[in-house]
Amino acid sequence: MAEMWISMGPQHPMTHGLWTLKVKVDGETVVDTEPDLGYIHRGVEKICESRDFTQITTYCDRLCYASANTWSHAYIYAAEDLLGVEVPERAEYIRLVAVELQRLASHLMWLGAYGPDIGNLSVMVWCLREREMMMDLLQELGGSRMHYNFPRVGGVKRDLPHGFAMRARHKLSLFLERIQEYESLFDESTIFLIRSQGVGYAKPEEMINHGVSGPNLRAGGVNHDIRTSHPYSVYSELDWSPAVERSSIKGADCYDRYRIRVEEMRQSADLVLQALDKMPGGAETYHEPGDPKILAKAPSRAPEGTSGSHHFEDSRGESMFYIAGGGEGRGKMPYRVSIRSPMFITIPYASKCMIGYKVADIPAIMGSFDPCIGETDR
Amino acid sequence: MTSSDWLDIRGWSESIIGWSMDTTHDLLPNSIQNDFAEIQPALESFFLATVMCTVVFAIMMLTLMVVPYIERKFIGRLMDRIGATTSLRSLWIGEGSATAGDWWNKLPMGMGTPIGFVNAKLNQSFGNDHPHETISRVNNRGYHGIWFLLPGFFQALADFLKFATKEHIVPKKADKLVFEIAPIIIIATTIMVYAFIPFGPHIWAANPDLSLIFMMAIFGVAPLGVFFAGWASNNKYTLIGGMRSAAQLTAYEIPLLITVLSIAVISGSFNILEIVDFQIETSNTWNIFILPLGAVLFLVTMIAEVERIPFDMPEAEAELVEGWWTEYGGIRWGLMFATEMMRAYAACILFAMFFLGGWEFPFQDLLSSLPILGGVFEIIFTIIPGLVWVLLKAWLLFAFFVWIRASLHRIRTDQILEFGWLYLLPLSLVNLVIATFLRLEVWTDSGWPIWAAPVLTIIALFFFVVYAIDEDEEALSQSRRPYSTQTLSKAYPGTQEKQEVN
Amino acid sequence: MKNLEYNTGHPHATPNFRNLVIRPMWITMKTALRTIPYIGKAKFLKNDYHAQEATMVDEFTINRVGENHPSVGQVYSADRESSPALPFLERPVTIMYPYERLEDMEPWLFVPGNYNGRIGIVWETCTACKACVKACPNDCLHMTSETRVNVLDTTNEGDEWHGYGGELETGGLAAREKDNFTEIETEFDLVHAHTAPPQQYDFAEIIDISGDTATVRWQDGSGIEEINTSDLRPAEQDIVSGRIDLGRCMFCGLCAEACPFESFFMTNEYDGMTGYTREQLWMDASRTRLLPAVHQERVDMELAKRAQKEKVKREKKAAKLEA
Amino acid sequence: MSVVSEESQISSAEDLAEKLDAVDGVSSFVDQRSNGTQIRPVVKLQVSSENWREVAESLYVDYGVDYCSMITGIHWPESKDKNWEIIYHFLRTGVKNPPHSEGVVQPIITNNSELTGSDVPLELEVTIHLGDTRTPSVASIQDIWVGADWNEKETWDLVGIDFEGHEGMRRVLQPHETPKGYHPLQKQHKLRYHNFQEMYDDAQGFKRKPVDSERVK
Repeated sequence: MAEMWISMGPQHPMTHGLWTLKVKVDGETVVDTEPDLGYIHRGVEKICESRDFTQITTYCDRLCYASANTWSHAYIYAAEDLLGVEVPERAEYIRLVAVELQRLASHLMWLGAYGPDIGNLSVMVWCLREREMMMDLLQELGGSRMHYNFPRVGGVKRDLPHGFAMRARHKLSLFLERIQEYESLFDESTIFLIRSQGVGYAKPEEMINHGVSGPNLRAGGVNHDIRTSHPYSVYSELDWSPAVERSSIKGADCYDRYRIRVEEMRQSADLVLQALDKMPGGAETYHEPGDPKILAKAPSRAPEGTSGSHHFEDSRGESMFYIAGGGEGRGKMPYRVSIRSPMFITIPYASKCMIGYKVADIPAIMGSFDPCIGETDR
Repeated sequence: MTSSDWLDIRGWSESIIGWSMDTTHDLLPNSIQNDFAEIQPALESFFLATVMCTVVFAIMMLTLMVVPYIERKFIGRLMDRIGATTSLRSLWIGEGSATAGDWWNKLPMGMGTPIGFVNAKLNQSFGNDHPHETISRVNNRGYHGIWFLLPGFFQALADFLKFATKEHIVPKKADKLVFEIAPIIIIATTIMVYAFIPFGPHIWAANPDLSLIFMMAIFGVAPLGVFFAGWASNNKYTLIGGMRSAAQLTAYEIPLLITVLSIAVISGSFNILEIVDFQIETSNTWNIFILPLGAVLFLVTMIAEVERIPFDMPEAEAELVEGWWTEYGGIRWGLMFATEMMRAYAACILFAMFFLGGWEFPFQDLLSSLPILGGVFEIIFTIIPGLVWVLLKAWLLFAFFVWIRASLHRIRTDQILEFGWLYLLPLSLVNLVIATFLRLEVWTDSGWPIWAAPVLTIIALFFFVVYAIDEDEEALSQSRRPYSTQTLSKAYPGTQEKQEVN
Repeated sequence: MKNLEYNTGHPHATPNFRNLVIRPMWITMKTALRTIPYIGKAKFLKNDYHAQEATMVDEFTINRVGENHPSVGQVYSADRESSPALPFLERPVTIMYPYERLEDMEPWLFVPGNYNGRIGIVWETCTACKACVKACPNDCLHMTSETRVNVLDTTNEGDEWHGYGGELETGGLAAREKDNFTEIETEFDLVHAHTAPPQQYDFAEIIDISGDTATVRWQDGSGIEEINTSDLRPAEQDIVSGRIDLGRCMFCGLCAEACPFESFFMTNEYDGMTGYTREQLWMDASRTRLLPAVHQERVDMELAKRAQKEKVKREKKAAKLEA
Repeated sequence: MSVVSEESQISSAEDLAEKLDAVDGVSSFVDQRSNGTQIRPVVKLQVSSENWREVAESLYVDYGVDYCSMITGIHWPESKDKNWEIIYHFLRTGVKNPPHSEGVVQPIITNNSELTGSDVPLELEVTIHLGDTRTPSVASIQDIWVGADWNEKETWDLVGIDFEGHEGMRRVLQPHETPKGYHPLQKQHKLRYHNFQEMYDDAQGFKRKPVDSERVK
């Protein structure tokens, strides 16, 4: 068969969102790829220029529909850097709980979407069943199901609710056992192994140069995690170390990227349980919203010439905010908000990774990189 | 020596038609009676064939409705997802305090009162009598809809009605003639397959001597239609889907036919009825105990042939949207979907015929010959016609198909072909050799020797267990995985990889 | 600290025959068997962790929702449900909205003041300071003028903070609480009713006041009536917060946080906010009005605060007059 | 604890800043950024646009800055000294390529808290100022850090800063048929629908204006 271009997307099951992957195929073999993004570009960076620092949190929630909390927290840390706020320790622990629960929910969503990518629908339903527990916990914290608007400049919106620790411990201990079932359906399934092992090699040195980060990078045996190498929050107080996959000589394949996320799920659950135990003041106590123990006073204006930035370990890689102060209303609004989206950088690389494999491998490779188009297009 | 039961539909129709023909003959004026007598046998066989085709088709279509029902219900349990089926109750969900749960109160003239009464009784006796409204509704769930109609059973019918009312769209640049012909080929040949499938000892439409050959030949026509459909749609996805379908079905047709040949060798006949009779009457042993390897091969190749997960590459929705039928819509899509189900159903019935003794209950003879209970069993087996056992076996096998679908992932194209050509083809040849050996050397005129079935079954189970506990001890001890797959030929070093090597 | 451990894959992750069918098919079969009566109770299917029984409802929630709430006392599993009469039949929880509602199953998700439902405003305490309008990131809130009774006037004779409100004036507005209002109020369920809350008062224009009797014209058109002033309380036509464009609302709750008075709340109502046109998503002020009884405690707080202020003011004035 | 210690990061940052300050056309210092509770050092570089290409090469080759995180362009139409500002964020991950034996990668098992010298992960922030020009442009670093490729595309697409030597520049987030010279993050483009009255006087003719919009504040 002659070579031909196939346009996968913007409406295609492989894309996990709205974008187009143009694939040049020779028979069943992929010869060339060309990603095309921007279908849901909402101009968040521009909108943020006319919103004050509290209001922007709401928009940052909506950057990613699978992982809202990590994005609003990434923004909040940059805003705190800009405004020079010191956050109470209890608030940092509560944030850690919220972020790690969100990471769990996001990875579960990924695993759930990866199953149908390679033909198994059961995993989807199983993962969404467990994700529901995480969503319930996050809803207790933030009050909404998907877009929580939870962090505030200087702290968090609300303390851990009554009974939250009890329910979180119960649900997480259940979840930690449940992971074994996913492993039975994935790791102990020959068809999954031959579909994922040896497919979509990504070399660690290439990935660093291409700006790929997060679980995708750690799958290649690179011990690089923003939480440990550029520490923020209270990760240093907890007993943990990032999971790193031992990949093959050719680089990380889809199986490595699957493994690393399963390990991260275990770690996130563990981190939440640790944080609940170590929380200053105890996880059971409750402070009213606005209490100085959970919310520090913050200035509302940033003068011109100031800037704030923060690297953040999102569930998909390194997210980053850069905020320049001194916008409208004598610095009440930022002059410029710039967002680094991990998937925006990763998608071109992932598209390169699939050259030389089969058409059937496209969803397997693309899905293993966990694309989220909400944050990619901003 | 043929097996038989009381549900002699063929015999009944034969006698009714014969009687009516005779009556017609007598009623006719004397002058043309002789002429009529000449064509009477031909007319009789024509009417008989028509009636039997209708009966078989009706049985097939009615029992086919169970198949999607099994799929939906069983996969719901496998996937841990049991919720409301929204077929009929979703029409009206209620307003304010009135909900669709009390739909019977809306019927005129109090016709729904008995339903409400029974429902209330059921709720009371099954613990749904909770003081709080919503919690009681939770417990109420099973009886909430139209409980006596099996919730969700008529979803297939509703779907069909929906498809039937949809607009028929042909893509502008499609090859219109072929686009229209392709579904006809697929649907017609699939329905034709059922002409040769017996649902019972006396429920079959046609029974030529070589019905097995005839049926497998027709079974193999559908891939042609699939390829037509994929090509005519003028869409890259359908094209790839059609190519994959052609490649895959060719690769699996050959082992399938060789396996079927081994059945014929074992049973000594190319006639399906005789194959079943061989198991029930002649050998008294189901073929699965004699040819376990053949049963596995037949199952695997049939799953591939009917394009179900893990072999559903031609319509892999993750990469090809819907594969070769992406461009079809409306009733054509609906009928082709029904055809998929029909082919799967036919595969299940054929497995029951070839390996599971057709219309015989497991160990029927053994159970009947038990000292005291034997009489009871005898009565049961006499009362229940063979049709029931055939259908139960087929549905159970379909549940197995569904189980496989929920558990396994989809295999890649090259791996499917590799598996087909490198494993299934040699194995089917081995199976044929075994079957020939058994038939020539082991078979005696009185039947299989007493040791044959147990020994062969135990050997198969032994191999199964040996492979099932197969562990890579080295990998386990090193606690690390092998870094590449263990397929025989590396189909995916990729062009990029090659360039680097060069 | 833990040793830095590197993930080396699942020990059984080998493409062999055991993993070809046996493991994945066994694990799905286990899941299916768990949903079957009697068999599902077997230990080897449960892995000791399925349907762990635990009490999920905490004491705070029990106090809030009352002992009679369906969730209280339920031995609950995070992922399973079973009925008392068919305890062997466990199945995954699917809340069949709208037949069932989440607030009955998991009331701790719906803590007033935390759940981000649609907005609700207690008009009585609103001062039209526009803090909510400014806080709204999407400009979906608007101020609108409505007839209302000030929180200081809501008190009855003999209440602690009675007497700090306004006075009846000729040409002004007066309000009379409806006779059967307590009944209406108890029947009204904010979360389930998707209509405007019932009116607490009948409003009237005061034509004349002579001694203890006032001549009023009722605004509902029932004519002119002479009525004892002790039955009336002053009302006012005032700008209050409250009209919302739901098509723009993100349910972020920033407006409720911005409110400096105990006036602005996010309610627990999460449905009934639909329409066939965009115009229908304009929610009128009467829909967003909250009865003070819904947040009685906090309205009382606000009343006390303002009455205290008023008291100090009046005392100062009196002192000035004396001086 | 396996996280990088604050002291080692600060000393390493000061080390690097000292070295970089000596480079031609670069002024470098260590800035303190906070992240809620901790202080985190950032090596800030002010580079002139002429020297940028050489500095970038030496950053990659000599100083082990291996990871390009983000490129931000800012338009300052009213500022005197800088009309255009380009900010690069780099990371020195300090990660060596893991060695492999027996066909399997053997990751370098490092304890982050014990890292010293050039292994310590560092953040770098490079600022380039451009004067008043209608065609702002700097040298591309696409071929040094491939990760900068799409970042540069995005910066051009949204802010309008061109990168000399960038291959395959195209619109990434905006539609391909966007008019030439339209870059929405430049400050002359204002948000529509910013205030209430404007919001409902929409030109698209949705007629969403409420009947009493005059009365509503």
